[in-house]
Amino acid sequence: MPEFQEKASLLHREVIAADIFRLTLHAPEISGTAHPGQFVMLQINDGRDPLLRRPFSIHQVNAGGNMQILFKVVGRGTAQLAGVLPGHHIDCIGPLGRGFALEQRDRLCLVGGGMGIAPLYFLARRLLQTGRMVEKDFVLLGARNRAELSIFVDEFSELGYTVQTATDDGSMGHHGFVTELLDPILPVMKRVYTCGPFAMMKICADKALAVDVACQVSLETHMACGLGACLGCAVTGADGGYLHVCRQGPVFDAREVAWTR
Amino acid sequence: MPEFQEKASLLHREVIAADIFRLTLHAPEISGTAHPGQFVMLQINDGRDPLLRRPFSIHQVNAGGNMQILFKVVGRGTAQLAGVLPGHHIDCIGPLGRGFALEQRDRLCLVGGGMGIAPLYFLARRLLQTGRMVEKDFVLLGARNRAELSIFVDEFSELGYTVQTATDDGSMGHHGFVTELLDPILPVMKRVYTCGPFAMMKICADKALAVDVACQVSLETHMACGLGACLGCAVTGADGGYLHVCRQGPVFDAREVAWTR
Amino acid sequence: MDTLNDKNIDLRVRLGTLSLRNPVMTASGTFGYAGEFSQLVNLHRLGAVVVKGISLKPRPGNPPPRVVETACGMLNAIGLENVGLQGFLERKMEFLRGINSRVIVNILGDSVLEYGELAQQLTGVDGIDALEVNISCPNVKKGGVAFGTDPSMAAEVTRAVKERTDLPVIVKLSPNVTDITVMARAVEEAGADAVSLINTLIGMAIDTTSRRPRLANVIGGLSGPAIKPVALRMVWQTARAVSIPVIGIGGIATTEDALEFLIAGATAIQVGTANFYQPRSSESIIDGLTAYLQNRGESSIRSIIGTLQTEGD
Amino acid sequence: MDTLNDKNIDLRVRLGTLSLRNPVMTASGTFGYAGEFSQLVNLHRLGAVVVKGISLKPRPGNPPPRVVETACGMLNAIGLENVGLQGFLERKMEFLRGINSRVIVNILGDSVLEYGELAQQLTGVDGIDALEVNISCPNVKKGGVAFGTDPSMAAEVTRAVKERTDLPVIVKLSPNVTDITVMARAVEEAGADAVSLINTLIGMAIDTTSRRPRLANVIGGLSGPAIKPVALRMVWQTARAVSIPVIGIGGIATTEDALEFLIAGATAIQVGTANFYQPRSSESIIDGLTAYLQNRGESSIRSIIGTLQTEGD
Ligand SMILES: Cc1cc2nc3c(=O)[nH]c(=O)nc-3n(C[C@H](O)[C@H](O)[C@H](O)COP(=O)(O)OP(=O)(O)OC[C@H]3O[C@@H](n4cnc5c(N)ncnc54)[C@H](O)[C@@H]3O)c2cc1C
Ligand SMILES: Cc1cc2nc3c(=O)[nH]c(=O)nc-3n(C[C@H](O)[C@H](O)[C@H](O)COP(=O)(O)OP(=O)(O)OC[C@H]3O[C@@H](n4cnc5c(N)ncnc54)[C@H](O)[C@@H]3O)c2cc1C
Ligand SMILES: Cc1cc2nc3c(=O)[nH]c(=O)nc-3n(C[C@H](O)[C@H](O)[C@H](O)COP(=O)(O)O)c2cc1C
Ligand SMILES: Cc1cc2nc3c(=O)[nH]c(=O)nc-3n(C[C@H](O)[C@H](O)[C@H](O)COP(=O)(O)O)c2cc1C
Ligand code: FES
Ligand code: FES
Repeated sequence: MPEFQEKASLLHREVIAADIFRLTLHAPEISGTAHPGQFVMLQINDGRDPLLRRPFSIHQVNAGGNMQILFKVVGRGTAQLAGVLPGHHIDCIGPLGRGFALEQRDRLCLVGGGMGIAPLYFLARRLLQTGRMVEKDFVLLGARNRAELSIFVDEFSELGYTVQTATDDGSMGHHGFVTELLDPILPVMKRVYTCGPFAMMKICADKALAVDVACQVSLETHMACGLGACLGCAVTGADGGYLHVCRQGPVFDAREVAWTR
Repeated sequence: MPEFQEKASLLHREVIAADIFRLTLHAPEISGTAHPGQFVMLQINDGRDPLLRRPFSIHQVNAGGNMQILFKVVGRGTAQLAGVLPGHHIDCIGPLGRGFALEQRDRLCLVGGGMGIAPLYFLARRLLQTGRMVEKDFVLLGARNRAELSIFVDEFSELGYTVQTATDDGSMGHHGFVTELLDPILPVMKRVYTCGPFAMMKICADKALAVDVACQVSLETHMACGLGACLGCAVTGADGGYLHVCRQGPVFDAREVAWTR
Repeated sequence: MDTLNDKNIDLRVRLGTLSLRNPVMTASGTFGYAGEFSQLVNLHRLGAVVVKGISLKPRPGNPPPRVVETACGMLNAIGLENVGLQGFLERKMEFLRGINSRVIVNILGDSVLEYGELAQQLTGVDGIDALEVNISCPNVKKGGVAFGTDPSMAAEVTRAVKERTDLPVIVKLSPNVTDITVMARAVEEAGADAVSLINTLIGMAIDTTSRRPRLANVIGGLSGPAIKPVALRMVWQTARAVSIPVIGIGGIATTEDALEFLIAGATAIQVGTANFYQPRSSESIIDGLTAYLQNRGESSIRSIIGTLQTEGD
Repeated sequence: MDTLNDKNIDLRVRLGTLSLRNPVMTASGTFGYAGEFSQLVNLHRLGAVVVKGISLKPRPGNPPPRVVETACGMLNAIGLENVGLQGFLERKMEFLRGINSRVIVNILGDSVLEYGELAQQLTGVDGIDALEVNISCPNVKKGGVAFGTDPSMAAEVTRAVKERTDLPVIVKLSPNVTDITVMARAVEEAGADAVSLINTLIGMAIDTTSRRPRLANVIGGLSGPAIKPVALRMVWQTARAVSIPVIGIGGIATTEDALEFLIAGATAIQVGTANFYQPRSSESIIDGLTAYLQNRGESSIRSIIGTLQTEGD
């Protein structure tokens, strides 16, 4: 699969919530070849601290060579990234990893929690492009509160998906876990795609596998390179061996993963 | 002498030449107590790289609590400092060190080369405030070219000083070393104040001492703390011992310094 | 600020017979003789101040340049410049007696005899609470090999100091050894009341334009955040190897850093290079430790020390 | 680009019988088996590629987390995960034979025997230009003490490898020793054709919320710009202590960094951690060295090596 290193110009910077940002970058080579579920490694600054690049899912691409990433500030790297202003450049490597398999059969369910929403939007758009009737497909979105969710509800709905939501504080949709929305619809689903906190994906996987519904999960881990070179991104697989998230993933079949941590 | 640590707000950022910047900072405690020749230690960013603060002469203070520094981009620290935009804060420690002695007697000569001009402007203003007739005092300024010099010629002239210039490329004033302007006027001078490249200050010192004119020089050296704690800022004294620039200086009597390097 | 002074939070720790009001000290050579920081730091809040290393006679130090910045760190080759024992007692002790924090005197010598002599002369001086023995110095009698890289020489120095003083003796270990626990055990057996570590790693930098070393002394000591992982590992290893208290040093600048060392088994910590770029580091760590305990609903810093959980344990 | 390919600039260096088109290599474990970088780096321009350390049998490596970032550096505890000798020969060598750069295989073992066995089996394989012996591994037979911290064990491994191969043998030294020149001399006497240094410093990091180590393995190897001053000092010391070529490693990311090591006496250098955050580092160093020579009016990189001027010299 093709990989590029591009100095992408930052075109647009949206503040989605207090600590959530969406960047639009002009990265024609990466966006031209990206597949949903793949990620990019972004250099935080020109200096040596923080030293390593940070991985982010590709949130969206367009035909004009633009790419979006959606992220939450959780530490020094993301804090600095949130401070980059339009007009500046960000050094990007990508598209990296193996993304989601595009299912042909009817009835899919996309389950996103928090920043796990990021790759699912790209997936939703690409699925739509395969010509399927996405009205029958479900998108279940979970977040802390309405502010973090409403914009995505609109965006997925605009694509035509049936969207349901859950919030921790009950300010939008179901008051509780997004995975609780899965129970009534799971039996009719052909496949579940999920990205979000490990605990959330585990519940998704357990539920899906229990009723023999295929489930793809997108894992997070610490990465030094994203290129398959450092072997730092190992997670434990179902067979007790190690999976390398950056090359074998980040998307895995839920059955490949060891769900105990 | 009082010392403060202040998060100074950056009010104004002037681009004097391609790589020369002047920052106006609101630092009421430092500016309220500063003496010409003293310096501040500025923190470059919130991170750990570059790790150490950087020393800069106080270029000017006003009664409103503002302070200016004038600097040239020579490395990573100054490059980052040049990128700080008005509205942001810079952590400053100062005023530090021992400044220039304010001479009462007639006829002084201030000799500045390159960024050595920075502390001399503060000195010129303070001397003026002592009520002397500065028309008889000379300011000799040297730089690479006119672009780096003309603004300072105006500013010193406005104060009433007699200003003469020298440039490396002959684009303004004498084509050559600023120290060559010293010869005709030195015999009538009571004191020379100089700040600039070591080689320039050495020539000044040699000439002044040869005719028994007092000469004060402002030295530069690598500093880790600026507070007298690290003992890193040693330079060799005339007696072969070490002088600590941050506490005993940066201003020294030319006779205290070993002029071989 | 009220909550930070919460009387229910107990930061006290003990280093043998030496009790500290909190575990935060300033490292030798990075805090001068304390007076240098009097206008920027509240000197009465610190656990202890460790002064710049003192030798019998004043030392002029190395020629300049003496310091150079490196990635997240710095190199120094100060050359142990100091005012000497007499100068210290006459010109520095009075100020130090006036601060309401423990005062620990760091000592260094060319020979075992010098260390002993220093210990004796500093004992009984009002206002000195403990000695810290810097053994990262060349033993002139043994061809300049550092005391700190040879367990028997380190033990000998420790014994010489212990014999001449009744002050608590902290031996400060060099990290430039294959196994620091061997050194720690050697000085423990020789009677050290505590060990502090690490001193600087030996490093170097070159100016590629002039093709000369950036330090006149060619090599120097590396300190700052860059060395923290190495320091923390050595502190953890040492805390498991000896039964005397361990003082953690190396790249500590924040509360997080200090906590890492305490959790790894350090009873106290020293802030070094951070004093240069952020003079208030030690004060803000004291505040931060208090806040950490409060947030976790714990009352004593002692319940944190050595609590690292590893699978094996 | 024309000037950078200037035919008058000669970057060639020799490591014993091994000649390199330029002194820039990629360090073991930081460049995979080269294929990982094929779309981002021109693999045909490098002096040499050193592949990830190979053991006789495949190794699964350590449990996660395996990496953590530190100040200007990173810690890794990969645990020597690798495809094993057979996997390497069957699945990796074909690609490596296709690149127009030297290929050096890094080997590691649990015992002297294993090192010898690896050397023998890799000898005669088309496309392998040299072996690099990683001795920073625990000697299982000697209670897990690293080969790289004991001069006689290091010499034994070197001899075992030299006896079983006619390839040039580079021994890669550990920095976690009191005196690296003792190790370097020991392997030189045992027949090493060159030494490379440094491997990682041992470090540690703790998560203060969970009070657990950040690496599942508790301790790991520190690499990156943070360690450069220590690496440079050791390279300088070693280059003066041995007469075989020295390869400099540790925090090299820029042309400046590479030049510092060459000036200190390294005949070649390896780029490690920098490959992770800036895959093109090694290429840009090759360009930078050419430009440096041009700017200085020099024609050969060999005229730079070991040219550090110190007062004493
Ligand atoms: C394939 C992949 C795709 C990702 N996509 C997104 C995305 O679309 N949007 C988004 O907001 N985040 C995403 N992440 C997570 C993102 O990479 C981390 O939040 C970011 O690296 C944190 O950097 P920092 O410097 O701000 O935090 P740090 O200061 O480095 O760490 C803050 C906290 O985050 C943890 N952390 C650091 N790096 C990682 C990591 N790589 N994975 C998991 N935890 C980490 C640390 O242990 C610590 O607890 C993704 C991660 C991976 C591996
Ligand atoms: C008391 C004092 C007052 C000063 N006042 C001014 C001023 O008013 N305006 C101004 O432009 N500069 C001034 N300087 C110099 C200024 O501090 C340095 O230019 C700055 O620290 C360089 O930082 P950097 O990170 O950009 O450069 P670096 O990347 O650190 O270094 C670039 C080059 O500058 C040299 N250098 C670095 N630090 C110093 C230092 N402290 N002294 C001398 N050389 C150094 C390095 O060796 C290198 O050659 C002053 C220095 C001192 C000691
Ligand atoms: C400029 C400087 C001078 C030092 N002088 C001494 C000294 O005199 N005696 C001593 O035992 N340690 C000395 N040290 C070592 C520090 O006390 C400390 O052990 C080391 O710097 C590591 O801590 P840090 O990374 O927090 O600075 C000095 C360190 C620096 C940076
Ligand atoms: C993730 C990682 C894996 C490594 N694996 C090996 C290895 O298999 N064999 C080896 O000899 N060195 C290994 N090293 C050490 C490097 O080759 C190099 O010696 C060290 O990282 C210092 O150089 P640097 O600071 O440029 O990274 C590894 C380093 C890293 C960071
Ligand atoms: S992140 Fe380096 S191998 Fe996966
Ligand atoms: S700069 Fe630290 S003592 Fe002068």
